[in-house]
Order: sequence, then C-alpha cells, then structure tokens
Amino acid sequence: MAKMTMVESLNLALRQEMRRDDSVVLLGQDIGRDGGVFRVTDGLFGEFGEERIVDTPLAESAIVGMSIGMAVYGLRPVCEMQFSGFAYQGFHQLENHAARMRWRSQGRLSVPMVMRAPYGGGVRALEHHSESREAYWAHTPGLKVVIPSGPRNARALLISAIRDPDPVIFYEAKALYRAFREEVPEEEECLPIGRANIVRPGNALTMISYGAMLRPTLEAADELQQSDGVEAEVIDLLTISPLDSDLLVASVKKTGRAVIVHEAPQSFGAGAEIAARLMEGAFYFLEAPIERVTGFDIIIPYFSREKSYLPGVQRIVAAARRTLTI
Amino acid sequence: MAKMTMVESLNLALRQEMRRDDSVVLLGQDIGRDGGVFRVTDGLFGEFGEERIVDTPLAESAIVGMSIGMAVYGLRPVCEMQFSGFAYQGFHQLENHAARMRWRSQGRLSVPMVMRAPYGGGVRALEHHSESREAYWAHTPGLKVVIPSGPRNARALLISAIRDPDPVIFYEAKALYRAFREEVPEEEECLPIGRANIVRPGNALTMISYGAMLRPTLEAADELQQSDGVEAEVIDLLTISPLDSDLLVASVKKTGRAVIVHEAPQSFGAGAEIAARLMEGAFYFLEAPIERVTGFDIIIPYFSREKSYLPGVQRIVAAARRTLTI
Amino acid sequence: MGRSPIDPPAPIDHLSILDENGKLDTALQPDITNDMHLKMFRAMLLGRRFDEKMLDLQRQGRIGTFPPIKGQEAAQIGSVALLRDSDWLAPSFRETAAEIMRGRTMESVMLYYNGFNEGTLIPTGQRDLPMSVPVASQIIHAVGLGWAAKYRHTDEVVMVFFGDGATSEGDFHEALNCAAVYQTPVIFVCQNNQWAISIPLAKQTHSKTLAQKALAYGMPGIQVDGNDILAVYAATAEAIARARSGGGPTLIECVTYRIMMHTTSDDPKKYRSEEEVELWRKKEPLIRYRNYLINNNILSEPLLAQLEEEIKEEIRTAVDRAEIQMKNLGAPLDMFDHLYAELPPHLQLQKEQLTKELAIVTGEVQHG
Amino acid sequence: MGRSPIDPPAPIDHLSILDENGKLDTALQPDITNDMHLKMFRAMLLGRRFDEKMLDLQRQGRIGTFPPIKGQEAAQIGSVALLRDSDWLAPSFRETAAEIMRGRTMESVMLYYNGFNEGTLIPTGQRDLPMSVPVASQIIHAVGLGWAAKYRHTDEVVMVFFGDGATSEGDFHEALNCAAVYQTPVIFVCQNNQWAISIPLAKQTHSKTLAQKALAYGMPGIQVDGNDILAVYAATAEAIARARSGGGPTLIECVTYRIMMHTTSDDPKKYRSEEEVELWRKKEPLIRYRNYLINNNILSEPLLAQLEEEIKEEIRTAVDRAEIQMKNLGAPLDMFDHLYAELPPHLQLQKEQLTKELAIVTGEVQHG
Ligand SMILES: Cc1ncc(C[n+]2csc(CCOP(=O)(O)OP(=O)(O)O)c2C)c(N)n1
Ligand SMILES: Cc1ncc(C[n+]2csc(CCOP(=O)(O)OP(=O)(O)O)c2C)c(N)n1
Ligand SMILES: [Mg+2]
Ligand SMILES: [Mg+2]
Repeated sequence: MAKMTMVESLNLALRQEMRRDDSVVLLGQDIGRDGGVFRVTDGLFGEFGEERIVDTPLAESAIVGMSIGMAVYGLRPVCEMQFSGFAYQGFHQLENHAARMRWRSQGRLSVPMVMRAPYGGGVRALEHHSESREAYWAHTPGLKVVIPSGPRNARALLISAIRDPDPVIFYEAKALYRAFREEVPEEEECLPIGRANIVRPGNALTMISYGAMLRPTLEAADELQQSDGVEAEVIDLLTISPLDSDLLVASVKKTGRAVIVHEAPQSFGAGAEIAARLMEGAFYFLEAPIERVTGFDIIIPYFSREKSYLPGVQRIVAAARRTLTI
Repeated sequence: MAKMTMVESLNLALRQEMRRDDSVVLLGQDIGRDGGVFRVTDGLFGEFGEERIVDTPLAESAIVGMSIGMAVYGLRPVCEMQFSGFAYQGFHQLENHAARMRWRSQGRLSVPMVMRAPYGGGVRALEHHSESREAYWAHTPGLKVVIPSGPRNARALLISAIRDPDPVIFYEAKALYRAFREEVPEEEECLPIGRANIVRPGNALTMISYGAMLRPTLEAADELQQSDGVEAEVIDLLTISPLDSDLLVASVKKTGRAVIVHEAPQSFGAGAEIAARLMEGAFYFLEAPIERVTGFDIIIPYFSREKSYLPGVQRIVAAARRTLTI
Repeated sequence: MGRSPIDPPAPIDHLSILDENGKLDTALQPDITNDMHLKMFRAMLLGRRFDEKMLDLQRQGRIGTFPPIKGQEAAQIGSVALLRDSDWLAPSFRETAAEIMRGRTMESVMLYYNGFNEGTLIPTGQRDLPMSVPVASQIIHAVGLGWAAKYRHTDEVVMVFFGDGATSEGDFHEALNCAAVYQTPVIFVCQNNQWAISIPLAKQTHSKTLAQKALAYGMPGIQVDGNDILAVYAATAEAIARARSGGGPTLIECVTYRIMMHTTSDDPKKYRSEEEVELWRKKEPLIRYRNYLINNNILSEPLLAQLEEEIKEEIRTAVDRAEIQMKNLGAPLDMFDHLYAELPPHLQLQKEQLTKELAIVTGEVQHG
Repeated sequence: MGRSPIDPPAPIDHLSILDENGKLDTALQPDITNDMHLKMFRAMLLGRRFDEKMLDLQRQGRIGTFPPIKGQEAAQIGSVALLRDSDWLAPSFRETAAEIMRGRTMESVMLYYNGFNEGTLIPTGQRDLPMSVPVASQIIHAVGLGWAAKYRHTDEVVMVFFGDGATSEGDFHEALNCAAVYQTPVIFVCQNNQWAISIPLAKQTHSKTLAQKALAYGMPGIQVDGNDILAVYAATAEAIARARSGGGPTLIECVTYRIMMHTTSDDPKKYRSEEEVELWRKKEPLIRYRNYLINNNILSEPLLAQLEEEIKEEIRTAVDRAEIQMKNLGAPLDMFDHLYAELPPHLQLQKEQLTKELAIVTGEVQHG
C-alpha cells in the first residue's frame, strides 16, 4: 500500500495493464518523453518505448479514429485527449464509429478503446481547459462514461475501462489530480463500470455527485450533520452512463429528498437525467423537489471568476436545507 | 395565402430574407444548382446566383467555421448541414467559437448565424441520416436550438432565427418536409424564439412534444378524448433552448400530469431537462410521475425497424393512461 | 541566403496503360496470369450486372435508396484484386464490386439497402470494415489498422477507398499525415469519379490533381486512368509491394467517372450535361477490358456468354435468397442487440417495455 | 498513355535576405522606409521586453500561465507590419507582439493571463479576432472573413497565424482548401517554431517543409527564414499585394524557433537538448535586425537606449494600470454578461440565485 495522488494511481493502472497485456497501447499528444501535460504517463515512455507510448501529431480526430482502427484490429488503445475541451474535434469519430462498430457489424467487430480526458475547473487553467460536458457522451448510445472521484477508485476504474469490451469515455477531474493522496494497493483492484457507491450512509436526504464535486458534497454533508444534525446519504456516481438507477432510487425511497451536484452546466446536464430517473422511480417517496446544484448555463468563466461558477459547499448546504425544510 | 409543404415554406423564408437583406447568404453542400438534397434551397441559385448561394467543398468544420467568420464580418450566413448526423465534424467550431464569440469579445463581436440541419427518422433514410440529438446543442451555452413542427411555424421561426443576433441551431424534421401542407401567408410572419405554444388546450394532462413527434402526440390526444373522454393539453415546444419553462410549469400546475414525447434517445435527452424543470416548478401539483415517451437508448436502427424505435400513437396513449390512472 | 526553390518533392506520375481506344503500352503492361485476368473481369462483370439488377429492384420498390457504381468497376477491382485475406479493406459506400470480390455477399448488400442492420454484419474473420457512410471518416481507421498490423510485425497491408469529395474533409488530411508519420502500410485509393453529388471536382479543390496532395505528407502519390484496369492494377501492385516491405503508405488517385446518379434519389440532370456523361461512357472500363482480353485470347465470346449466364443465375439466386431472408428478419427487439457486449440494465428495461407494448399493440408497430 | 510526371505544380521557394551572420542579399532587400523600420524594430523590442516582464510577473505569481514568444518577434512583426486597420487578423495564442502592434493593449494581455474575461475584449471597430486557443480552429474563420470581404467587393485582406503543430489538424486542411476554391484574400502565416509542446516537427509531419503543403491546394506557398524580418516582410508584402488585387490566398511558412518553454507550466528539458536551443539562440531575430539597422544608420546606440527606456516605462505603466484595473474587476455576476445579446429567462433566474447566495455567504465565494 502506498499513498498516491490520482495522477500517480492512474499512472500505476496504465503501467500494470501494459505489463499484463501487450495489446494495451497509449496514444496522444505529448504523452511520450514529456509524460503528458499532467504527467499521467510519466515514465511509461522509458519503460515501454515509443512502440507502445505513441506521441501523435496534433489531430484529435486522428487520435480517436486511429484508436478505433487499432481496437478493431485487436489492440486495446488508451488515447488521451490533452483536455476534454479539445475532444470535440473527434466527436464524429466517437459518435459515428466508436459507439457503433459492434452494433453495425452485428457483434463481429468491436472497439475496446478508452478515451481519457482531463475535465473540469478549479485549477486556474486557461480558456477551454475547464469545461465539464460529460452529458454529450452520456447521451451517445454505444459509449460508457466513467468519472472517478479519487486516487483509489480512479485506478480501479481505469483498469476496468481498459478491460471493458466497449468504448469508455474516462473523464479525469484536473482538480483531483494532485488534490490529495490515498492508500492504493499495489495488487490489482477493479471496480465494476455501471455501479455507483454510497460513500456516506444517511437517512435524512440523498446527495448525489461525482468527480471533483464529490468532496464539496461530502463537506456539505458534514456541515449538515454538525450544524443541523441531519445525516445525509452521499452517493458517488462513478459511472455516468449507464446510470446506476437502482441504487439512486433505493436511496431516495429511503430519504425522500435529493440534491444532485455537478459542475457541468445545469440545463440538459447529467443532473436532469438523474432527477428524471428519481422522479420516475421514487415519485411516491419524494417529499421535496429534487435540487440541482450545478454550474450555471454559461461558459465557465476565465479562472478569476471560476470559483463563483463552481458549486461550493455553501451552495450545496443551502440547497440541502431547502429540501429539508419542506 | 398559399398551401405549402415545410420544404416550400422554408424556401419562402430564405427567399424573402435574402431579398430583404443582402447580408443573408447561404452555404452548404449541394445547395446551389442542385437546390439541396431535400430541395429546401430550390430555385434560389437561379435568383441569387453563386455569389449568395454558395456550394461548399465536402467539409463541415469549414462550413461552420466560415459561417463564423462571415458572421463576425457582419453577414448573416445560413449554413446547411446536409444531415444533422454529419454536423459533428463541426462540433468544435460551434462549441469553441460560434457559441463563445460574443462572450469572449465582451459583446463587441457576434455570430448571427443559423445552422440548418435535417434531423430525425421516419423517411426510410440511410444510416446516420435519422438521428435526433438536439440535446447536444441544447447543453451548449451560447447556442439556441429551434425545432419547428409544421410549414407555417417553420417559416416564421426560420425568419426569426436569421434575424437573431446569436447563433441558432435550426433542426428540421425530415418526416415533416412533405408530410402535409398548411396555409402560409405571403406577408412576413415571425415567431419569437424561446416561446412554446399550446396547440391544444386541456385540463386532464399536459403533453409536451416538438418537431415530428408533435403529430403522433396530437393524435394520441384525440384518441384520449374519444376513447377516454379526457382533454389533454398539448404543448409544442418550438424552441428547445432556451426552454419556455414558465409555460410548461403553468400548464402542469393546472393538469398535475405530464407526458413528454421526443424521438431522441431518452437518457440525457431533452425530456430529462423538461421533466426536471417541471419537477422543480410544479412539484406540489404533480399527481403522477412524469412520463417520457422517447426513442430508446440505442442507435436508431436501419429503416426496416425504425418505426418500432420511434414513439408511436399507441405508446403515447399508453403512457398518458398510466399517468391518468393514478 | 537568397530565393531559390526547395528541392522539389518526388514527382507525381500519371499512369495509363490501356487507353479508351484499346491502345496498349506493352512496355508497362503488368504481368497478370490468365486466371487473375478472368477473376478480375468476372468481378467487374458481376459488379456491373448486380448494379443494374439493384437499379431494377429499386425502381420496382423492392429495395431502398442506393448508390450505383457503374463505370467505377476497374478502379475498384484493379485495386482490391491483389489484397490477401489477411489484409484489411476499409470501404466507403460506393465500392460494392470491391466488397463483393472481397467476399461480401450480394444478399448482405440487398439487406443493407432494404434497411436491415444485418446488412452490415461482418463474417467472423473477414478483415473488412462495414462500409462507411460519413464521408472520409473511414480513412483514419485504415491508419489505425495499419499501425496495429505494423505493431504486430506482420506484412499485412490496409486498403481504404474514398471519393474525390472526401479529400476536402479534415479526416482525409489527418489520416494521410499520420500514415506518413508512422509509415503505416496503407494504400489510400481515391475513386475520383469527378463528382460529389452535384459538386464537380473543380469546386471541390483548386489543385490540378488529387494525387499531388500526397506531396503535403511526403508520401508517394500517383494518378492513374481509373477506367484502365491494367493501370490501376500496376499502380496498386507497386503500392502494395512498398507497403508490405515496410515502405509506408501511398496515395493513388483513380480518375474515373460516376456514370449514374449519386444515389437513386438524386437527379443529375439538375447539375451536369448529357454530353459530359456521353463522353465518359465512351471511356467506360468494362468493354475496354473485355476487348483487351478477347484480343489477347484470354476471353472468348462463348466464354463471355457463359460468364454472363452464370452471373445472371448467381444474381437471381442471391435476390431470391435475400428476399426470403428478409421475410424472417426485422423483429423489432433485435435492435437492442450488439450495441454493447452486454445489455445494460436500462436497456433491458427498455427492451422489456417494448416487448410488452408489442404484445399489446402489434397493430401500429406492424404497419410501420 | 504511358507513365509521365504531371506538370509540376509551381515551385516552393525558400527566401532568406539577411542571414544570422548579418550577410545581406542586397538584390532582394525590400524597400522599407526608415520610419517603418523603426516602427517594426520598436514593436519587436517591445514584444521581447514585455515577454520578459510577463515571465517575471508569472514567476512572482502576479500572472497565470502564459506562452512566451521569445524568438518569434520577426516572424510576427514582419508579417503584420503591412496590414491596414481595415484588414483583419486572426491570431493564435502566441502572437502577442503582433497583437500589440495591431493595437491590443498590454493591459488586455495581462488581464487575460490573470483569468479575466475582460482580457479578450475587442475594442469596437478593431478588426482582430480574440486570440484562439483551440489549435487551428481560427484558420477557418479567416477564410470566412476573407470570403465576406470579397463578397463586399473590398480590397481588405485577412491574415491568420498558426503554428507548425496546427498544420496537422483537419481545420488547417479544410481552411486552405476552401480559401483556394473561393480565392479568398487570406494570408496563412505558419509560425514554424519547430515544436508543438514536446512534439518536434519531424514527428508532426513527414513532409520536408510546411510550405509545400500549399501544393495540395493549388495555392502559392513560400518558406522564409522567420528570424529574418526582411524576408518575412518581403514574402508577406508579395502575398498581401496578391490578395488585395484578387490573386487569392498564400501560405507562408516562417521558420523560427520557440526559445522558451511552451508555456510557463512546461519543462522543455524533458524533451529537447540545450545544444539545440543554443544553436537557435544564435539565430534569434532581434539582434540580427538591430545590427542591420545600426549598420545602415537607421538606428543608433543612443536612440536604442532611448527606445529601451521608453518601452520600459510603457511596460511599467501598463503593469500598474493592469493591476489597478484588476482590483476592480472580477465581480462574479459579470460572468452572465455577453453570452447572448439578451439574457434569457433561465439565466436571469440563475443570476438572481447567485446574487442572493453572494449576499448570504460572501465568505466562501471570496476565498475562492
Ligand atoms: C461527413 C459527411 N458529409 C456529408 C455527407 C452526405 N454525402 C453523402 S455522399 C456525398 C458526396 C460524396 O462524394 P465523393 O466523396 O466524391 O464520393 P462519391 O459519392 O462520388 O462516390 C455527400 C456530400 C456524408 N455522407 N458524410
Ligand atoms: C485542438 C487542440 N488540441 C490540443 C491543444 C493543446 N495544445 C495547446 S498548444 C499545443 C501545441 C501547439 O503547437 P503549435 O501549433 O506548433 O503552436 P506553438 O505552441 O508552437 O506556438 C497543444 C497541443 C489545443 N490547445 N487545441
Ligand atoms: Mg465523387
Ligand atoms: Mg510550434
């Protein structure tokens, strides 16, 4: 067991999978000698060489499209988008092909690829470097969307994503890369894709979040306990698509109240689908409107203002209190 | 007043706007001599010439990106994506620039462009020609998303879209192009973007739809009236983003029940946002879970199976009855 | 210092061996066995006759919209002829003849154009991608396949087809650039049929040839008479040999012509002249090749007649089989299959929901 | 018939007028007024000194991450020098010197790199696009601007900057292809600084030059010593003249070098050698130009000293002004402005919501 940052645990997952299986190859911009702009692939070039750690030209559609070809051939490419905000150049490759190859070929060909991409705000990054648009991929049939919330589950989920038979969009919150360390076992550890996780049991209300927003959500839960004496159940989604509806619905049937927290713009975001599922599955148990604490429906502002854009503990607590005082 | 198909009324809107304002130019694939694969621009090449009806190379990113440049310069480009399923090649241009230019330049530059795109199923079209992914654009701050439901409002909304100071995604249901004719006044007519429309008043439940799905929804409302004696209120969204929440919420406060109908995949689709808004705005008036009757979370199958994919009258009626029998 | 031209990149050749008047450049004539000649001719003939049959069926409403290939048989067959089963093919949507020569059944083609997902089923082991509708998008897949073939130290090559219009897409550029950077064994075969629906080549690009676009990538490029199967064969043979031996990718521009409409829902009269089409009809590849084979005693009139008979029969049985097959296909619930390796819970629910609805209201689902 | 090279496209020249040793090709020397010389030199010097100042500020934590331009001053100033106010500029993210010469204030630059949206404010009437971060995406906007300028029958031209890495993006390809098809008045200026973060040119493309990529579009292309302002000026003058007179677009490759890190959060030692950087330091453009001006009695040591003084002062006041400005900026509610011409209802609600929250809990919002 070593204490690792998320950058280190992701690096461990990649290293172990590459040692285990030579069909795993990495491609992306500056992932080689440079080790990636966030150092997630640091040292891998040294161990595996340019044969398997492939620096690419500056072409996102090619990175995704080549990954599709590699995957169809039988490799397990893990491509990196330098920032999720630059993945749209490859949008058509993901929607037209990665998501459809198995279906189009009637199950004979498949695309077991992973697209890793740093997403989200909070690190004073430049423009286009802080967006959170996981809903684009979640609304795309044929893709899976995974978003870890810390070093340990990031490592376990990345391994599962690499072994998954279908294309997985793997969003990594930049704000978590070096935010804290966690014990990460040396021996292999997987987490099932499609399963959410109750990280804090409670009965008063259900708080649902993922990625970088899980921590302010947990802080909010603590504050609610201390100052209001209420026990909030906090659920870490981990997989955005397919959604673990059963777990969410079960929790809300118990608590009758829900707050959903994400940093993506609110409208047509993941929170809308979660709210709709809860409403469909737990309607008769709901005692208050489901609250969505999210980014506003604007572009995340340049970093001097980003903190006011991102959901903070106080906004979450306030929303929770609104649902509780009903 | 002439009876027109939607193809004809869209053509009329383009023709009239181009006559009125020489800053209106059209660009896209095969929109010139060919008149567009659906003939929406038929005859315009003859009247306005290749100076203003611009056939483009086969390059969607360029079509959107050039439109951005033209619009910043002061023109009002209306570009056509031959099918909405091929708009993703220009996704980054829309997200990174069209949606942000005004905001980035602090209001000094703007992109008054319209991106027209045929969408949706039901016309036995080839692969990639029948998708309905309006939620991608609706989740993109800075864009507006408009979807007409018939010849008359299509014409009026397209004129508003062309005159709108901001970029508008204008989705045209292929299934409506020639489905029926409507009286369309020769004299100019506009409809405000951002306003939904009650097309059938009622008190028993609220049915919300848009585009090609409005008609089965209306048929379902009729059947409910005839066979169940129930008066459903049917709302035609017309604009997907920004959503006319007030109208929707007011209706559901009155009826207490809602069914949302669209052909896009259900999860993370427009119906989720509508349901969430209703839940937030009319929670205490809801007497039954909001029903979503939508496309399934798969790729719309090739045309031999598409009818079973698309919401039909019976599925809508069944959903309505579920909400009513509670 | 000063102003001087950079060392000019490798020249771009134009290759023509058997011209429209049957004149032959014997020196350049590739050596092809008679078996191979007949194999290729038969594939071209089958492609032509099947295309004609499809058009009939479409006119009779027995098949949906489809893109005819007439006139492009040489550009398709001459290039795939040398591929091995262990090689890969990434077709666009207009290489039906090539796909059939690679092993795709005519039934599969008919299923596809009748809107059955079964029409893109790729038999296990078959190293072809399903035809690609989004223009140019498949070009990049070929580079990924080629990269993988090289990574596995095989001598497999990948061939990808695309049209003249496709060269305007960003994907064309990114693919060729990456292929050259990684020196992947990919043969980029451009079917330059002069038109992208209603857009003529001159409005598609300002460059005199498409082959010269190879210069942007430091890649060998060649322009061939795409209606001259000997030229197509020779150029492809050269490119394949180079790719197999680690020499990297090649761009081949086959100059041909789309004699028919873009698809059966297109009307070319709106944008091009009959004269132009007539001009190209004279250059069409099938007769040119037939005459060559007859003059060289590889083909005889009786053998030709026999081939026509066989092919007619093959097509007839294929049509029958397809139409029988289709009667038993199209069960709505099948549409949930194959999206994911395992059906996730929300899709199981949706499938059950549809199952119920079908049970209740079969009526409306059928007359869809 | 036969195999023969297609008529070779126009040659791609390399242009160098004033080399790193100060050797001058007098014949090619463009005629430039002394005023213009001093204007350009001042702009280069300001660009250099401001860059150095930004680095200090960044190291002191008074500014966020930014991309230094050191070494690319000639490639930037030599090209924009001839633009008129009525012409358009579409910069990438590393043309700060050029943007300042076009009229962007240093304050605006500092605001931007301190995370203030006000940093991309474009003064009304200023015909510059805000710098573009998504690589290559701005290249297409230039084509649209040029198309519009032509549509309006003006003689305006558009200049767009992008890097060597940008040439690998599909947008580069689509933009140049469309510009050539429509013969729009666009000057494509590639700042080939040899590196795209850690990717050297050789891994970016297999073509010997970037200029030759013009051949793919039937467009004139030229490669110039980008550290030789005379060469950059001469090539741009030629391209601008052609564009103004309806002669269409040109691709100019400026061969220069990124002497500093990609951005202040990058560490070049991970991927390139000191020797390489040293080699290029010797070729850097500022001293080369200074010596030329002094040898030609256009610049004198005292005048140089005076310029340095003025510029130092300008920068100091700009920094002060920016830092004062920033104290009064950053009100959270401003972030709702300018997304749409009119704030739609749902955003009005969200703005009100935030207003309330700010009123209640100013605490947590501030220590953000
Ligand atoms: C990305 C994309 N854009 C637009 C279309 C619509 N479309 C289908 S075929 C075609 C023309 C293709 O021309 P070309 O590449 O020359 O191939 P050809 O049809 O001539 O064989 C177009 C525009 C598409 N299928 N994909
Ligand atoms: C579409 C896109 N992909 C990736 C990035 C991340 N990125 C920023 S700059 C850069 C390298 C750009 O290289 P080049 O075009 O040569 O310009 P330079 O930085 O050398 O000036 C990359 C990969 C981006 N900004 N946009
Ligand atoms: Mg073509
Ligand atoms: Mg560079």
